[in-house]
Amino acid sequence: MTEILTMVAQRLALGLLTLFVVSLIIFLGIELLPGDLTEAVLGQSATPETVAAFRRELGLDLPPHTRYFEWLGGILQGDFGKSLANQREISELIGVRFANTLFLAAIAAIISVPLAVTLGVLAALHRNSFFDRSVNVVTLSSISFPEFFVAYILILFLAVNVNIFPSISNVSPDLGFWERVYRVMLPALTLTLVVVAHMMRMTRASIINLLASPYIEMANLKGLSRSRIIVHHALPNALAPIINVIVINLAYLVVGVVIVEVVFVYPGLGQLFVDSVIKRDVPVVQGSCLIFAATYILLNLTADVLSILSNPRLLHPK
Amino acid sequence: MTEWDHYCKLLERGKISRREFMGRTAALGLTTALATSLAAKAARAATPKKGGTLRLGIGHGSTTDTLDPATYENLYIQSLGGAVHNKLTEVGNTGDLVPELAESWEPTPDAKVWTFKLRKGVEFHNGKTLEAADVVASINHHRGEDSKSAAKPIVDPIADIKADGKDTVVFTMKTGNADFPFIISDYHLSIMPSKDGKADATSGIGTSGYTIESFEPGVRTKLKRFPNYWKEGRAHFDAAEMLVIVDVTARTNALTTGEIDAMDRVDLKTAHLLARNKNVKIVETSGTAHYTFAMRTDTAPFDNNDVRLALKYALDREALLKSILRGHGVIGNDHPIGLSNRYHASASDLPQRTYDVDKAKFHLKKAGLSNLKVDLSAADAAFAGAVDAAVLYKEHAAKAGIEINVVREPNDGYWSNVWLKKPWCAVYWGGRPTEDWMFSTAYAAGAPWNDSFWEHERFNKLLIEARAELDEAKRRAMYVEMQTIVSNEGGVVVPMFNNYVMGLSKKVQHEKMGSNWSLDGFRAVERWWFG
Amino acid sequence: MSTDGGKHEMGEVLLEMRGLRIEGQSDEQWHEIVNGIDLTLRRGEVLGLIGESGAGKSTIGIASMGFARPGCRISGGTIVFDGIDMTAASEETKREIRGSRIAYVAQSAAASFNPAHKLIDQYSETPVQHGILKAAEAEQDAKDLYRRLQLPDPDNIGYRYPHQVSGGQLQRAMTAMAMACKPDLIVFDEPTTALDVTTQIEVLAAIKDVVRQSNTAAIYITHDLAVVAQMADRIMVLRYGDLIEEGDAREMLANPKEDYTRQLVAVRTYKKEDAAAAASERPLLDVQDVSAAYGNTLLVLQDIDLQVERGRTVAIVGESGSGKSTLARAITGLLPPLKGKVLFDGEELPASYKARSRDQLRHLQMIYQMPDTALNPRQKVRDVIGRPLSFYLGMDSQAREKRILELLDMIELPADFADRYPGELSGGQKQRICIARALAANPEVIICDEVTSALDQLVAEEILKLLQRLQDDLGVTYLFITHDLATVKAISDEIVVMLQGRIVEQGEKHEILTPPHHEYTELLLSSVPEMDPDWLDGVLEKRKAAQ
Amino acid sequence: MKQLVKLLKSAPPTAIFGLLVIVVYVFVAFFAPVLTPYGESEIVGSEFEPWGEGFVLGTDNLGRDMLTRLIYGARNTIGIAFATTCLAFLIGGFFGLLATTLGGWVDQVLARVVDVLMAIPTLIFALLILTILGTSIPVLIVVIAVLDSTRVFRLARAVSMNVVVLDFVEAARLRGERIWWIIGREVLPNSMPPLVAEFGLRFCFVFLFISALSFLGLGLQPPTADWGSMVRDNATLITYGDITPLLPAGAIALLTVGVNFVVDWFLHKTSGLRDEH
Repeated sequence: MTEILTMVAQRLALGLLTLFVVSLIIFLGIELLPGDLTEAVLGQSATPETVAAFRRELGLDLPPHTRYFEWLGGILQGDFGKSLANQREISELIGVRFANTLFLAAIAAIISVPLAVTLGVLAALHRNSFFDRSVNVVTLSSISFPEFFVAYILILFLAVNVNIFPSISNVSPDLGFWERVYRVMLPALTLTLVVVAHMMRMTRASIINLLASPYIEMANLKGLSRSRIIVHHALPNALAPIINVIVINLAYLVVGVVIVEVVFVYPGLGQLFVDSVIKRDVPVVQGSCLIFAATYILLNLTADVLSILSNPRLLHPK
Repeated sequence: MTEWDHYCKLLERGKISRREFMGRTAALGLTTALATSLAAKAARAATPKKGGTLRLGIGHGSTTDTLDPATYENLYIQSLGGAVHNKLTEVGNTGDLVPELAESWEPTPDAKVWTFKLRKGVEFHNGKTLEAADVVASINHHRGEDSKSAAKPIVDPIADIKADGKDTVVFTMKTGNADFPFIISDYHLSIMPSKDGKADATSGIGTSGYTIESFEPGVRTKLKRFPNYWKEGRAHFDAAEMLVIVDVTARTNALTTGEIDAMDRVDLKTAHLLARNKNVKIVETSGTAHYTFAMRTDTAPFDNNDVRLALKYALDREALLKSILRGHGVIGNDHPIGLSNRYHASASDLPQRTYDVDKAKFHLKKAGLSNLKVDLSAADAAFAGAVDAAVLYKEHAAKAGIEINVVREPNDGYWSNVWLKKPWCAVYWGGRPTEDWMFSTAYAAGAPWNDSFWEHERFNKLLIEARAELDEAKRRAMYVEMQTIVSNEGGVVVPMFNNYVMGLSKKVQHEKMGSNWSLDGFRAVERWWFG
Repeated sequence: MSTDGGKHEMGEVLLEMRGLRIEGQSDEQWHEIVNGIDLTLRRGEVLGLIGESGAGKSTIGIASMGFARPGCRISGGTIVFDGIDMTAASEETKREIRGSRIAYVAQSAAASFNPAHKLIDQYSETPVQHGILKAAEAEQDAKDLYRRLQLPDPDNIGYRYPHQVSGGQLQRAMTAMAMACKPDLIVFDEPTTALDVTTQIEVLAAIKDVVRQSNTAAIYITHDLAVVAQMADRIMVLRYGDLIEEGDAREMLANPKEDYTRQLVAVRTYKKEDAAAAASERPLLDVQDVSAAYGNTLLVLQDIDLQVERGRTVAIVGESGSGKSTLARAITGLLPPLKGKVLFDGEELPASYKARSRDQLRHLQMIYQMPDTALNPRQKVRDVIGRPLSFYLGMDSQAREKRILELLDMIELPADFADRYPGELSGGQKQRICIARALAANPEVIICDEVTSALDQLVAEEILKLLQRLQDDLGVTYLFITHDLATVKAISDEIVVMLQGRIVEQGEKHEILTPPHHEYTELLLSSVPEMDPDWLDGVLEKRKAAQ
Repeated sequence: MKQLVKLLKSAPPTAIFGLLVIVVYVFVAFFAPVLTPYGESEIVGSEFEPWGEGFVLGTDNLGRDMLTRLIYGARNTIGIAFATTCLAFLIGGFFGLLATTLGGWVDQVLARVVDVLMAIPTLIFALLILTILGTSIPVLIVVIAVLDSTRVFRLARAVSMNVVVLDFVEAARLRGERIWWIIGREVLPNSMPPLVAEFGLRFCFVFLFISALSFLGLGLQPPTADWGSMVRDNATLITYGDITPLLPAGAIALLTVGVNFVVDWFLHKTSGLRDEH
């Protein structure tokens, strides 16, 4: 157990380093972008004087390294700073958006993970059957369509033709839980279609991969039923790769859904990020990027910890 | 029936415009203020039911939006400003100026000093009563050294603002300007409550019919009717929700599935299909917004007016209108004054310029050139379809022996790196409600946004004279002449004026829609109602 | 059992196979791997199936359960188990028989126990799933059996995971698992092959004991005639899916009828002539006081001193974990030692191979245990052998081609093998190619790391003979690392015995092999199975007496 | 040739279908100018003409022939996706093999760098870089390739990790071979099958990724036909039940399905051989 804790601590430290580098890269990236917030906000109405005054007010006239270290100093004290554009506290601004993103990801995950694992197990159980082949073809096809296409199709069928779900998922903080769930159904289904294939195929492949193992042959020769062999003997040993692919997909559900957010007008972190890049709102971009990166790092760490927990060899060393 | 009643009836039936109404009732000796309230009364007679929640889907808006009018930069936040704030004056739905927070105004004869009398008993959303100091602070918010306001150039001509008592504000201009009451109606110049001479720009408190219940930048704003609103016959909805829906498909879907009641920026390509929906109506207004191709007249070869004319003749405006705007607009005549402007030069005053290859060749020859090769910079940041428009221009001009090389510029930083820098580029103008405003912004010598770097002695003289001219007929003549000069000698090709095309649920009712801006002059929330 | 001279009751026929044919699939085609075998097994009888790899012995063994491995199918013949036709029975029927009436003990217990579950849970699974016992009863049974199989701490060992238990113990736990439902028949599939000799003897004893007590019938599959001699009443010798010879165990060992059987019986008899060391000024390879470790953990090698004279064969023998392979890595520089040095022909070699010159590298060549992984499957034999020629000796293509043919001739392979890929060769042929590759460099010393342990015995013997002939012809020096004492006896001039990273004994072969031995050497030597069917009982008795 | 025929005969119907799709696409992409009735961005009719005689699949939002655009879209999108994937494999594969073959700190440093890159969401990273550098085709290819190479790196590293420990690699090291020889001759050829399979999958992902970028307005610039922006340009039609915008998306999907089928088969074949001993 202490070994796991040591590993977690090491990985967290490494993660902090990664976050630091990420913040540096993003900062430099935005510095390289043509123009800054003032020009982006003032647009066509910019005049040299107003731009200069605006920059003075926001401190954008300071040299880049000064701004970066000021920002970094703030972060180290837990202060994400304020949005340049609207002076809102970034922790607050991102907080709401991130909660939305997590909510959508959670709903999508609640639908897709059990579905994918069940389908994967069933496909492995009845491999090469008609069921297996059709699940394979259907899931393969579903990842072959661009996300926005899946989204539009779902809108066409479930919102325009038959008005079951709303075509836009404009959730607001005052909505009740179930109303929220109802509103995010279409994006959640879209994401489900996008991620299920990957997880299902991995579940199936990892299980089938193990079917050649001696202990599966042993289980067969012990006269166990097919389903018991798959569920009791293959699945526990296939957990590590399955957890891994689930976590990768969860990470995707959190960080990779900009397009779904755009199509369904869902107020998630992705939209905030894109807007902030366009407007060069550096602290917000930095903040959201750190959140994304931290999510990725933490999820990966979770996957590794879960893999250890699911593996007696690592959990109970000799 | 008195003559007064007669005018009221005419107004009700829409037989005369509000402007005419005002003009004629003024002749009867009524004060502007009384006339306005009567006009409002007449309008009310035609109508509206109270109640309901209007849900507007707006195809703009960003998470970086702020409530500070100084930084209003997109249609969403501008529409929100229109719903939350009043200005001193308002451009009415028929295009003429009506009093808003100012009850009346009075210029000195040289139009240099303007005295505005404020409406009494107007209450801010936070309970504060409107005073002259608030007005001074609100306008000063955009002035001065440290102003970061996009409206700074607009308020630059103001030399001084003073409160004279609680209800009077005196503006002293650097030069006389007959259009100042129009200028003061600009959406940036919202009147906000002040404290110690500082306007409270960030809390979104105004004097309008709706208070902000919640504001999530880039997502939505929830508005609630302000019970103490001073204006009568306005603010019919109990509440309103303004949604940011940038993706046009999502916006259209939301409208057809009843998620929203109205949307702006209808996809022009499919507007005809949307119109077939039995629950939806398409409404469009033609305003002052227009597209231009600005040439730097201080740079060869555009310093030669014959070259400019050749280029002006070498463009098929009808074709551009058809393929870029799908007909949702009006062709331009190489000057920036639109049909909805008061002194628009009619076809009899100034003939419409047409696609004429021979004339283009003639001017080219006159310029001493047998052929011409020029770069045209464009990006869709200038206006949607700018690159396509440039490509079409290239094809049209080729027939006149002019070779246009379309340079695709990056969208990012277009306004800082291309506009006012490259010799010839595509530009978008939201337009201005008055001729003077438009001309002084982009055509007067030395103006910061004079993107053709154009100087014309007679034009500049006329501009200053007309500005202070209070005689209607003389003013009209002057502006027509100026339009003629710009059209024939200016450095800007104006191919077309674009319409504001909106999709409304059929249950949404409205009067004639203001055309100065999108969504009923940004006043949809205050003006519309459910039938 | 056989050692009692077949005195106990042989019951009625339990299992009968007639004309059994099994096909396997490769390259999308089916071809026969068992060609019509007849087999009869009575209750209480132990039948030994013996043969080299590819003989089909495992396949026949599990076919008794009506089971064919993936990619195989039973294509003909009948298998009747206690009146039930296993070829015609439904899956359900077969499933009911498997585990409860016929049980299986696999070659590698480490791989055949599910790593995700505790031993005792896997034990209980069979009786519980077959509805024979309740979980608690099954656990109690398990502990009893563990005790009978002499597992340490029998009450608690079951609550460990497979990886927490040593190989020998696992194999016994698996035997226990097979006995869980008191089956009529147990199929033992090379249950001791993966074990060290000293462990093997314990496991053999345990299995023999428990089978004898419960009077179950058993099929005992192995490639090792000496092992099967200890266990079986009757022996069937198989080759390429055909039955070669069948008969009573003692009789067959005493009088093998077929040539092939005779070869198998004779396999451990090859022995190199003793040769005295030629006196020389300095050893060709001199390992001085070397200690090594992986990472910063425990020392795997401690204070190793070793000298190898030119033209001699030094065998390093030890069980797994003794550090013998690590020693090879330390010498070649793959694992730079922590202290000590390695001298070649009097000249100190840099610790890491990276720092060694091309010539220094050339002098020391290595042959690996697994010919499958030692050859790049994407390179033709010509490229494999040719590379050292051009790399070390700078040969042009003509000279190289000539030399390749010479080398192929030396390793007794035809010239057209140059165009083959390793995948098209048998294990023994691959190992020959590895030898040719080593020879191509004209080395002084060849380190042979368990070069025969992945090969069948007859093939291994051929390889040993080849190596010996090459040494006679070329005078090359061998450092021979092995766990197999038969190999040691066969090829070495000198023997070094290693245990836990240290050398416990070293000297000329005859010195080491003649008593008195070092305690550990004694244990090693006495644990090597012999063809005598009474060997096991004899050794055990002797050991008991010694205690 | 005979082997090829034999191979194809043994292929399952899905794989045959996939191969067929790929062959047709490549053919179409190659001969686009010959096959198309009109020019790539030629306006030949009015907007949104229905399917019929003159225009088999109707016209698009600007009155360009849909079929023509589709075919050119294949050429552009496939070409770019292919170039990108190749580059991604060159970069990712090279560094992945280098990391495992050299091991030690090189491996550590490379793995950390890739960790950092992967911690930044791909789409967002692409957004940032493309905004800085603009969306010309070479930039697009390089940016996506670099981002994608992190995934390739991981795979190449994981695969070659199992190869570098094999004895023949050790033998080559002990022989004193240079690192390039070991990577090129010993490690790479034995890491190929999973990499080839991954190539097919990554190709599809790049494809979808370009579509996503186009959808966000960061893909190829008009009037170059590409499938992603074609969908976006015409997406509003879906609201009215018109399937024209689905054609390019369908084209994307068809190819992806085809490639996936072939990859599946390929993986089955290569791993199948391993199973049989």
